[in-house]
Amino acid sequence: MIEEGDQVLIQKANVFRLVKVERNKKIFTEKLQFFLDNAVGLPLGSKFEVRNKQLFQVPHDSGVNQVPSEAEVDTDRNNEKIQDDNRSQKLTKEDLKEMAKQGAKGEEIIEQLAQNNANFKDKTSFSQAKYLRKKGKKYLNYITILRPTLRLLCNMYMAKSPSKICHLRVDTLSQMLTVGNIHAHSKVIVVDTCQGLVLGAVMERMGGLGTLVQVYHGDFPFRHAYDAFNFPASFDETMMPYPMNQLNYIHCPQSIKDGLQREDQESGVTSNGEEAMDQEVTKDAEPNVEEQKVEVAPEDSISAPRTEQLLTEEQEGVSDSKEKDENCTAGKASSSDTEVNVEGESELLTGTPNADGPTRKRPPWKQYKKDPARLERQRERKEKIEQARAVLQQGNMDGLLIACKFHPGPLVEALLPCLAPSRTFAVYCQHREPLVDCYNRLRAKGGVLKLQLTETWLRNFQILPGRTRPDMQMSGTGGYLLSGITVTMETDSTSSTTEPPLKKAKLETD
Amino acid sequence: MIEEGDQVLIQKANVFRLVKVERNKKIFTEKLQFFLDNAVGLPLGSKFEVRNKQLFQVPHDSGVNQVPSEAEVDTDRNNEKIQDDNRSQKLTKEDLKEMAKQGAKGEEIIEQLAQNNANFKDKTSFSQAKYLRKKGKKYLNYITILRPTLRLLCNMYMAKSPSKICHLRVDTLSQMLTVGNIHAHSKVIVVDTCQGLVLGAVMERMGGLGTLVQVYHGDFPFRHAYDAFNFPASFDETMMPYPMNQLNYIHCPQSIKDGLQREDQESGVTSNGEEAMDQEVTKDAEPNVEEQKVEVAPEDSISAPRTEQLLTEEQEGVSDSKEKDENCTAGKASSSDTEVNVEGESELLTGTPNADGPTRKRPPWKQYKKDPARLERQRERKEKIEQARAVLQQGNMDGLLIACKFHPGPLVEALLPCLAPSRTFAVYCQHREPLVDCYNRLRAKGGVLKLQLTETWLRNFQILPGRTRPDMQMSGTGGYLLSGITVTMETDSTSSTTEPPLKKAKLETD
Amino acid sequence: MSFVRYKAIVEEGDVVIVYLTHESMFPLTLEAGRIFQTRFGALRHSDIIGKRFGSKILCGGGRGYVYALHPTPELWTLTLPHRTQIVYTTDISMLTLQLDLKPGSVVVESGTGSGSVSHAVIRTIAPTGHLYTFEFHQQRAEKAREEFSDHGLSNLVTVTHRNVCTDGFGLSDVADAVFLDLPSPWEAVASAKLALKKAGGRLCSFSPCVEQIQRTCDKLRSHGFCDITTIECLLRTFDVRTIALPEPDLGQPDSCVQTRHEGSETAQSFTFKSAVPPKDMPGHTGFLTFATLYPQVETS
Amino acid sequence: MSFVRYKAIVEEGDVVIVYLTHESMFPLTLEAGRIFQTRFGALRHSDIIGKRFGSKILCGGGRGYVYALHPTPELWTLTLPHRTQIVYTTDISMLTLQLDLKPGSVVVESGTGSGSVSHAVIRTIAPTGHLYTFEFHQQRAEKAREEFSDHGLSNLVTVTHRNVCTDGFGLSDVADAVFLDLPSPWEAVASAKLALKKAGGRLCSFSPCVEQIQRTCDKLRSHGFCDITTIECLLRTFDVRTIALPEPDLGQPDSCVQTRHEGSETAQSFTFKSAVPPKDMPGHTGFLTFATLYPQVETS
Repeated sequence: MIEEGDQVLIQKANVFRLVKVERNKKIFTEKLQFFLDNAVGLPLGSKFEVRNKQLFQVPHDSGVNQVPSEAEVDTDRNNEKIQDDNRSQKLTKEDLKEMAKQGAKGEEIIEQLAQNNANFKDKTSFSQAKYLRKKGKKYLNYITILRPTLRLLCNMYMAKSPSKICHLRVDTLSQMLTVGNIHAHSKVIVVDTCQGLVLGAVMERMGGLGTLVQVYHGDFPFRHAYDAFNFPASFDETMMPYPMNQLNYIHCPQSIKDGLQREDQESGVTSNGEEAMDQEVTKDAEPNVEEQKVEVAPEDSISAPRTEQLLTEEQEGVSDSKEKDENCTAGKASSSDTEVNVEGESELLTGTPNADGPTRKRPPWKQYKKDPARLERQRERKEKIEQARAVLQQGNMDGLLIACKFHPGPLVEALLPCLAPSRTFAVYCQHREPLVDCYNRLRAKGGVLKLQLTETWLRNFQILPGRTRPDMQMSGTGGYLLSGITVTMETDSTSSTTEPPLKKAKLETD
Repeated sequence: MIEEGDQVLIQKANVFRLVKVERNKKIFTEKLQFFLDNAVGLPLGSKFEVRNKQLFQVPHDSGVNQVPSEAEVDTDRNNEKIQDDNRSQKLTKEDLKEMAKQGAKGEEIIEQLAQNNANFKDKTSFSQAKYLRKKGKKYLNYITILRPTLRLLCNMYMAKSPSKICHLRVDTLSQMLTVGNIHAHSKVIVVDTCQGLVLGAVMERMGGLGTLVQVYHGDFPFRHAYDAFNFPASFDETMMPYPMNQLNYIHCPQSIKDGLQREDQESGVTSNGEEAMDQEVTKDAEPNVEEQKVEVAPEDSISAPRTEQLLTEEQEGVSDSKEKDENCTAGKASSSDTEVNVEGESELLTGTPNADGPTRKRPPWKQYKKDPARLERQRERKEKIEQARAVLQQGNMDGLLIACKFHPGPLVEALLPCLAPSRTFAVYCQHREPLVDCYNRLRAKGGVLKLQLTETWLRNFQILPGRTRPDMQMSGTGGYLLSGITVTMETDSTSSTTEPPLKKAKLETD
Repeated sequence: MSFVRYKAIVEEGDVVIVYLTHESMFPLTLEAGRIFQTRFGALRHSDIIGKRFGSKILCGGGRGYVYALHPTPELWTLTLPHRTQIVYTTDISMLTLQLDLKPGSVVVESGTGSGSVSHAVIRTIAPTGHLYTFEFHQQRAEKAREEFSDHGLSNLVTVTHRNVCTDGFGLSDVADAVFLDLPSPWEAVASAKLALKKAGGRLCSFSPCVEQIQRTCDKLRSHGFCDITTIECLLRTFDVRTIALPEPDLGQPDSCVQTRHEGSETAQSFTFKSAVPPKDMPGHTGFLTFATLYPQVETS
Repeated sequence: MSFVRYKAIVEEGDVVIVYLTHESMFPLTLEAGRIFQTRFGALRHSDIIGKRFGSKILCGGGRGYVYALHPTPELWTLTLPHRTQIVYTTDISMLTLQLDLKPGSVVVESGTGSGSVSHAVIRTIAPTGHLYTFEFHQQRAEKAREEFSDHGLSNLVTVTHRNVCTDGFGLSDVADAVFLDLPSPWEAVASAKLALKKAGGRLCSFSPCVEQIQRTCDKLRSHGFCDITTIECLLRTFDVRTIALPEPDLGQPDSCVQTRHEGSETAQSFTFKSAVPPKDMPGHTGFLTFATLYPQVETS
């Protein structure tokens, strides 16, 4: 059910966009403007036509869009004439604008386009259908409102801004969740600088049952993609954030308090020397470690935990527009990586509809500055961290997933001792070399079995009558995964003396 | 035409074997024994049945083998009963042996097998055909005699002993030849530790027209695969060998003579301190740099250039039987790489039919020891090397292909200056990292354009009615290729002052 | 014990996965007093009972050792007794995610086969979801039912012996997702549509051959399924090694003398740690076709 | 000039490939006095004539420069005017090798299309072989004939305007190899068999869709072709880069203070040189089906 306050995905053709359902709020997407009001209360998965900025539900086979929307590239060797749409189309752009102004429906425009295309009649029926489908995507005003599933979210990020989720492709993510044996009633550690996408995936698979320790980078947990899952508030209770920069203090309660204190002291300093900021300020939340430096206007303080993240996302959006392909320090510019920033999303989430313009209105955050509720949240947060530490200390966690933009080696080494024996872990990295390093570190340390470094290969197939073939484009890589199983270490020193060394060597090479 | 003295490939089912056509010489392959005499004079590509150790030509659709011999693995989900051939087959191994003894033809044995298989009648017709095809491969005595084409040779080495050709897969080899623009009337440098397979491929593409400089490792050119092409003797005249360990002396005529002299002096010393060997001794021809040490009985001297290579090949065969997967210095044994040595081939080539046994007859080489012809060949060889040096010195070679088990970086750096500008080169390596190093070296040096590091992906597809699908097994990698185009360097220093630095930087990043 | 809930200590009756080497593992149901013969020697069940999962267990009187691992659907997939061709973890991962499975999902599957997919699905939909799995072969259905019981999963799964292609699932408006692994999956599409919830759901069909997916996609289209996509997902497992590629001797004055001696490998090498692709890898398992059934529109 | 014979110095009338960047190249037939506009400024043909191939040529009055490259079939494939979809170098390489082409080979091709395959084949079979290429479209056939002439290849190729599917190749017992790139390749199989030498030969058919290869393989089988295999070959081009992955700050006493400041990237990095796979790559060009025609048996 499409409900107020929930986040939903708006699909137009192949483009997805995450928005929050609110009444009387105008949505902009793919040159369409509309209000969601009419959709509230209808089932998720409903399809709508946009007319006069309002939504009207339609059957799913509406428009010419019902043929599966595979890659449009096609060899189409049967069409003898090479199509030259510039010359073959008699209607001008002005004609089309005029038609739209006079309120012509999408279907009417497409009809006119086909009639005025000199080649249309000569095309094969397959090509005619393709032409109509292509025009349909452009001129038909149909949208679908969908539940933001892991599948759709992952694909949306990959299409729009893959570097935000460390290029974690959906098949690789699926391997992580399965190999990591994520399920309800387990105790899982997640390190995620993928907008909280992996965190959300794990929480969904746990169904709010068990314990989820989120090791976060920066000043507070960052969960933009996580929020898209619309988890019930009760799920939050199973979540325990733990700061990455205190991983070395898991077993030193004294040190961890020092760490928190130090954090308190340092948080008063801003990098650009403007006014002193509160410790919960969002400035460093996602410090774009591998990206170009971007000047970000400082925010003073923030009100609710959820809003914190949204604001950060907004800043992310700003920086993202200047984002180069991450990690590139070589001379070659990586212009091929066409990142589309998700600024649009954050606009809507933060409720500033005109955010497209250069003068961006900001909510008056300052009024919350000395809010006593903030102090309460701060206390709760510290409590949660202490809980997380206590849980990690026990060393009987059930799973560990890492997907982040840092070298995963030190993280695996720090967190693997928190797992019980006979538990699985999976470490993702966009590149192969850091995982080779991880592999060698873990082999040297011992206590792990079935270490596997893998890459999955994914290709779509177009299945159409007489036109069955693989898609003409595919992803070059979905990243790499290192997985393994923990085992007990304790008997190693004693057993090695009781066993014949030859046998032992043989076994330990796997 | 199958001619005496030529090398041919004998195909039985999916197994290929290289042999030399000789009358009255027994061939052993895949448990078959036969003489080639009946085949002489018939067209290459003829199919034969082996009866009483003689060959009898048959049509190509003989046997049940005519259905394309794709991978036999098949999901075959329609066969409801899981086949258990141990129990379902009533005939015992003894029964089969007895039938064979009594001279039953392959077809008869298969007929009996099918009749005595309890499940055969219940199988789908597809599965029945598969069963017959499978048994046919085992019991039918059909062979095909083929011209040793590059395609078949490459596949044969890949199937039998991929490390001998540095795991150079046929698609990667095809890219090298095309990207390298190998064609008649060009002047090409080849560095090849792949049994001369790349050398042969290049010579074939040049058709004996032009100049082919073979940079060889060890004491003399090693060309086992090259010889399989049966090139006419005239082709040899376009070939100029040049020793790898004199690449640093291309431009120092003085030094190169020193080098040769030093070689003369050193050649009197053997590594195992037995009798002094002639300088053309084969001991170090292919020193198995990455392989296990093998004791090889020293040979004293050799007679004809072609025999030199064959003898070396024989020693290769010996060492190969103990060969581990090359390059592996990690602790993990690479037992998965099941190398089959090509000893069988060398036996036949050297004309020692009983070479399988432990007491291997050796031709009496010693009688040639002070042969004046040997001195003449030695003089000719030095002359050829001088010719090669002169050709390389001119710096106007047209192409460079490298496929070897050494780090290709130093080789590319040494040989690239021998190319004219606007010429292409292609460097193969089984691993990616050395080519990344090459790439960076060449980028730093300049004088190259369109540097590309590539890998090709190759998969077979089974096309059968109702059973179309990719093969269930594929190669994990075919190795990597670095290619590029040379350009002039001379104007670099002057032009960089006349051009705006900004523009220049932009251009040079490609 | 239950496959879907970790525990710390091995008890009698539990299933453990006995790990000998990377390539050699066996499932073992523990009975005190019994002995399991491994290639490293005899393994006494009693030596495992009472230990922590993941412990090193001596066998053959101390001549060797194995590890006793907690069973997971993935280890089970690697070690289960094959009654049919099975679907492996790479494809299972993909179908689990693409079918939007999570705790509480209701899933319909056919055929059960060797139970490889079933175990993984049950793990993901537990503790509140349910799997209805259908198997054409009576013996296989019974064997699967037994296994689910032994693995503590009985309350999460219903096994039915039935030919769903001819007789349908007999379910309506219950499922969030349907998984078909059948020789003729198109014959089950109509019935799968019935089984799916009216609020919509997802379907996946696994087939090795192109002709199977062609017919299935046609059928899905004609039955009003949307977003029909077919994918192939292959797993490449790397071998992590240190490789030393020798530098060629181009005749540098200082290295000239040594290189004549094969034994002395003093020549320099280009050494690097690498993830080496396998010589051979799975080239194809099957095509996974996914489709969405959207909620029915109750509009004009 | 000739595409199949390297020369050193650029002369008037020669074709050069003007290299601007890795992604931007143009073919240019040189006429003294003419000017070619590039994004780096005007390039005077006269500035190229007389230079060595591979020279750096200033343009825009010294504001920028380009390189004048010797044409090769591969550079031509990257820069040729597209009259049709073309076959690219990865597939061309494979078909050249798998068809056993070499100097002296006689090859039959249909359709000529934009001449991408033709140029590569002619390069390999020159100077003694011959290419018979057939094109359905008159204009394309004429244009190809012109190009071959301009590229000094006329004596190596015969271009015929004909629908080979209906009218056949009109050749018999001449070809070592046949290459088909047709919408309905199966219609040309019988005629291709005729064109092949009685001593046998090889055939290749390139098609993007599964249905096309299914029909073609059926036809090849029924016409006595053997060793029928279908392959797919994909090219993955890596981006060679140095990558610095930051080390996470786990709270080491010495790094704690710095990490609060975004600007100062003094934190340690894991730095490595890598060949980074492309974000997107060609997922499919076409299936290449190969087959052998063996010599006819004249036995009982």
